[in-house]
Amino acid sequence: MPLKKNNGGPPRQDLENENPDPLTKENVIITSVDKALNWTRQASVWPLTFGLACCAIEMMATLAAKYDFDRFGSGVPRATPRQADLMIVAGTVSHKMAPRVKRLFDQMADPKYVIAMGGCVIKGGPYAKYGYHVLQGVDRVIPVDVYVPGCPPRPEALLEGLFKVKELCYNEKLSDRDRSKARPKVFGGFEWPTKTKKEGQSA
Amino acid sequence: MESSAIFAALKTKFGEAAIDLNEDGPEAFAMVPSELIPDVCQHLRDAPEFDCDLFSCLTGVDLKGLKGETDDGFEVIYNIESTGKAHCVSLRTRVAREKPEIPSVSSIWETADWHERESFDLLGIVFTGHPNLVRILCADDWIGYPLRKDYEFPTEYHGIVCEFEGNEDGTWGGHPG
Amino acid sequence: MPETTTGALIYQILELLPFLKELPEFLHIPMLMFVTGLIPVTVISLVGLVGVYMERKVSAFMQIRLGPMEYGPWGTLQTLADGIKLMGKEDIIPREADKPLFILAPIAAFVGVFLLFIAIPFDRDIIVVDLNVGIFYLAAVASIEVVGIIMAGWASNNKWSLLGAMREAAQVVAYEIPVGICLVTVVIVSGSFSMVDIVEEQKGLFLNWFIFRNPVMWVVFIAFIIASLAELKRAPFDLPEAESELVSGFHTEYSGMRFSIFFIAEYGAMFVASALIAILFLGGYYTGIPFLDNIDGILGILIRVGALFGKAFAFLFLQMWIRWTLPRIRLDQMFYLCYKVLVPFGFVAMIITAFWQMVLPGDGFMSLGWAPGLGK
Amino acid sequence: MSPSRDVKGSKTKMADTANMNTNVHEPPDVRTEELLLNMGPQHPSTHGVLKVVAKTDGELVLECEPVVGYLHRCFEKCAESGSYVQAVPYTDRLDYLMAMGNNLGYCLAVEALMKVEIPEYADYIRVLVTELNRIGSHLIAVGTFGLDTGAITPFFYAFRDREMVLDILEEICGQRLNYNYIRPGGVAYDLPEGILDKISTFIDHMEKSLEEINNLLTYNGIFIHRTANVGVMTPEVAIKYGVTGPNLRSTGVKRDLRKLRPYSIYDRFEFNICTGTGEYGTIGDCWNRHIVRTQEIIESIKILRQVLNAMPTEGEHLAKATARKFRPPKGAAYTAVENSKGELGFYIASDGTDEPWRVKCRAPSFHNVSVLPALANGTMLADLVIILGSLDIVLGEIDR
Repeated sequence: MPLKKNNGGPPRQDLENENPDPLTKENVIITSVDKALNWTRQASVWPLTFGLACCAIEMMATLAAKYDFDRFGSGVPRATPRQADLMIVAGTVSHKMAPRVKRLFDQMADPKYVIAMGGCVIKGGPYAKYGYHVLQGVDRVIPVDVYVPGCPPRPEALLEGLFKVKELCYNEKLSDRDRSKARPKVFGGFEWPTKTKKEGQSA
Repeated sequence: MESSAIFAALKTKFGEAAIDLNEDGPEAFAMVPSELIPDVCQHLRDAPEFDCDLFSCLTGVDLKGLKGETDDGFEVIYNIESTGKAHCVSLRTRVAREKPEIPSVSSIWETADWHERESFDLLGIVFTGHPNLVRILCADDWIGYPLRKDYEFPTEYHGIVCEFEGNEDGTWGGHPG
Repeated sequence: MPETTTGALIYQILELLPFLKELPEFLHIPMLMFVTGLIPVTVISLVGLVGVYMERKVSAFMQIRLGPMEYGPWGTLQTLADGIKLMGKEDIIPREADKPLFILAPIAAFVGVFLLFIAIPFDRDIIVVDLNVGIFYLAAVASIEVVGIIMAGWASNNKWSLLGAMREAAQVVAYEIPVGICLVTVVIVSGSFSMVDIVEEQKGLFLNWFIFRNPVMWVVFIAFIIASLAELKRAPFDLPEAESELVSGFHTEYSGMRFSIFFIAEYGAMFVASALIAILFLGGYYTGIPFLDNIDGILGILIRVGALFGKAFAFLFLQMWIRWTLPRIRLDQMFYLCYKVLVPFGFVAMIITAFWQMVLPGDGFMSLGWAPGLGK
Repeated sequence: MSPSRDVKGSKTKMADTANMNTNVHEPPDVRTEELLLNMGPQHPSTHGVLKVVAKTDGELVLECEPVVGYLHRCFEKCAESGSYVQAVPYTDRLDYLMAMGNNLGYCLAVEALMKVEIPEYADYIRVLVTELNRIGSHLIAVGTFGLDTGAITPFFYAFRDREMVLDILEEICGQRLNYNYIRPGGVAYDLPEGILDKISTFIDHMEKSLEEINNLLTYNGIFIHRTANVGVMTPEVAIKYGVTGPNLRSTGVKRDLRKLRPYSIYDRFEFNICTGTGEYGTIGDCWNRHIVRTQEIIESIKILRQVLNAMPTEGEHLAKATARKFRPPKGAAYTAVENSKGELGFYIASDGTDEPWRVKCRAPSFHNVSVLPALANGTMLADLVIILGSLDIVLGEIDR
């Protein structure tokens, strides 16, 4: 069981001092319940089937026979964000796609985690400099928990990223269950693009 | 049919002056004035000796700043092929930068529809008579034509900073930390 | 053996839990309801847990994978972890959703399955209520789940959900007919609506099972398996939640606990259908070997309950095998199969069975003298 | 509005109904509405980030329109911002299932500008890796098409075999997906030792394994019912929309650039052009598109066998002219190769420097997806998914 403190994810704000509720302060019962609940949560991290580009093929390879995500309880890819715990942003996020990524993240039920898979998602990858239409890092739109570098990362690397997410789950406290507050601040602001006509319906 | 024979036939049909040939480079092509493009294309598709039914590719090229080029407009290249007769034709035309307008050939080949939208999207070449000339690849509210040589990269798009952040020492890449 | 017409299990519980009698009288009925209700709920939950684990393992072995391995020996705690995690997830009700219906829908789906369990005999005496209209009751109550699903699809205010719910409604309404025909055929053979009577009729050597009763019962048996797959919306009839077409169908907008209730209901219904196939055609809780069936006492009960569960899980495995092998069929093909294949074949089989019963009343092949002396 | 009906109505009511622009003869409670469905960009069966806007009447698709561009990664801008060799990795990411084919197409275009001679050994390596990659690409097409029909298990079988391809390619060039291996003038590295034996073991295995996949999926009754006679494409429609590759061949048109205008050393090998068999359904339907891909795997195996027999044991792997920085003469050329999805063309304009002036990619999937409305209008929603899957699109090269 990964018990050591996570250092793969971004720093998260400690809410213990801000929380006035004495019930959620740590005590013996709460921590034991915490441990049990966290164990179940880290044992069943369901990913969202959400592929963008090349990395998505490696994500499929990870789900497939040779690497088999299912061994670690993550072999239940959910097509709908409502039932998923983990969003693997696999592939280049373009500016046209960024609002959809954000919306999908918002539609997921807490507690939710994000893996940024591949160079493009982390910082634009090979398209950082001349890719005018490429979002330079998905962490400008949604908060990212674990970064998995590579172009694309090998399935083993993605599995390592999954273990980092499991560590995050395991080390969480009941007191910071509201992860929406505990998330790292996103760099860029975000608004929906204002559109004059209904999207997708060409004139 | 050899490309020289095709070009000879085109010359006799549309007049010596209208069509300029270039057969020296890696690819032989016929330079056609932009207003003649639909007629030439229609003829290439319908005439039984040409039978050019497959529209392979449409490329727009920004000529601004190209070495040895006085024109700063756009060049549009049509690569057309006949599946039955297995010959290829390459047509080129040029338009001015101030008024980049070419009659559309989307009514002749369905394929040209998306290709012309793409050239409009990335280079700002307007294909007159196109049924639905809107952006295809970039976001609908994208500003500028990215493949133009004088395109300025955006600094911000809907609140998201787009400027390229290299590392502090000017290199490019590395771990996000 | 008590006369099994009014719920033997309730009387047994009264015998087992004498303190119930000491309670004030007005509490007798509610406590009885509570205790007897606990049994189906436990069975459904257990079946759900085991079923999901089995599904993942079966699919893994069919797909040259290992499946869950890390949590518990051979991943056996995996579904438990999934279940508890789902309880802890955020409960989302979309703003535009029809809130009361959205909340009620999973409950309606679960209740539909819960009510089915009441009429399933696990042994001669282990049945919550042996209704004298048992089959009739099952056929009626089986349709409650679809109400929950239509509610879910409508309330979600999502186009995929709505399409899924409409598909489900059309599918269940269509396949009620072949299911009904199959049930009627069984009733013709058994001469009783009561579930216990149907099983008791098949007592003895396995040649007594209804599937061997006449030459066309095979047709009815296969038609019932196909129709039950469609009623359960299992592949290749998983149109209401066709993942590649409708995202997740009717439960697209459901998260956390509500979604898991749908899930458990689905697996519960799968178990009921499997058990029903065993009860209607394959001797129910009888093993088909007379000296095993005649054992009394706890051992006998264990053998009989084990036989039913064994048969049911064999059909559960069959359902999974089919699911992980076959592609999905299209809506019109589904109707074609129902109205143009299952219904006519079922009707013909029913008529032949009726004539067979008239000409050769009794024990089917047994009465032809194939195995003299081995009857019940 | 007939006046006889208005007699009973009050004056205000009359005014209201007069303003209303409705048909009074239609009973108000049987009016049905069309449903506008946005399939994608996140949807399990759009093979990436395609969006299909479908106007449906219940389950019936009245109209649909693919909306592309969600993965626009500015390949053309990136390619013209670096040197010729620096653009090779960007071509990998066009059709990321067939990166070797993209490398090859781009390098052939550069070589056409350069007029450079390729060492024979390098040519053999190129055909070897490209055909291996074609097998991998078709396996994904077959597997994901199975997923679209709802059959999940064949996908895992296809991926098992594809992993073997990836292992071989990884050993050759060090990457699993985006190889950056074929360079203008040859290939980047020599083959590792013992790889030819591994390839020959793999193709023996693949022949048997393909039979398994065929038994499981291709000749499955339900699969045939789902795909045969669905989305029938005539040769005229295909050519009108610029559809090439297996999709065009399934309609019976024998057009394979490897035979039509042999590039590299494809003219030395014997192989058949697979066309739709019409064994089930009609020629040009989804089932025939599928069977063409499975047969092309066999043809690729045939080519690989011949390469392994005829291949020189060693030689130069990179032409001297392109081993260092090079400047093609001024000019432009359009070259096309037969990729796993269809005709992959590169138009490259050179200004005489070491950086290309303009690179345009004619992506096969860009054309293949544009035919979707012509095939799917008037079918059922479930068929729309099937047709889209049978076209085998890759968004990386549609959006570039």
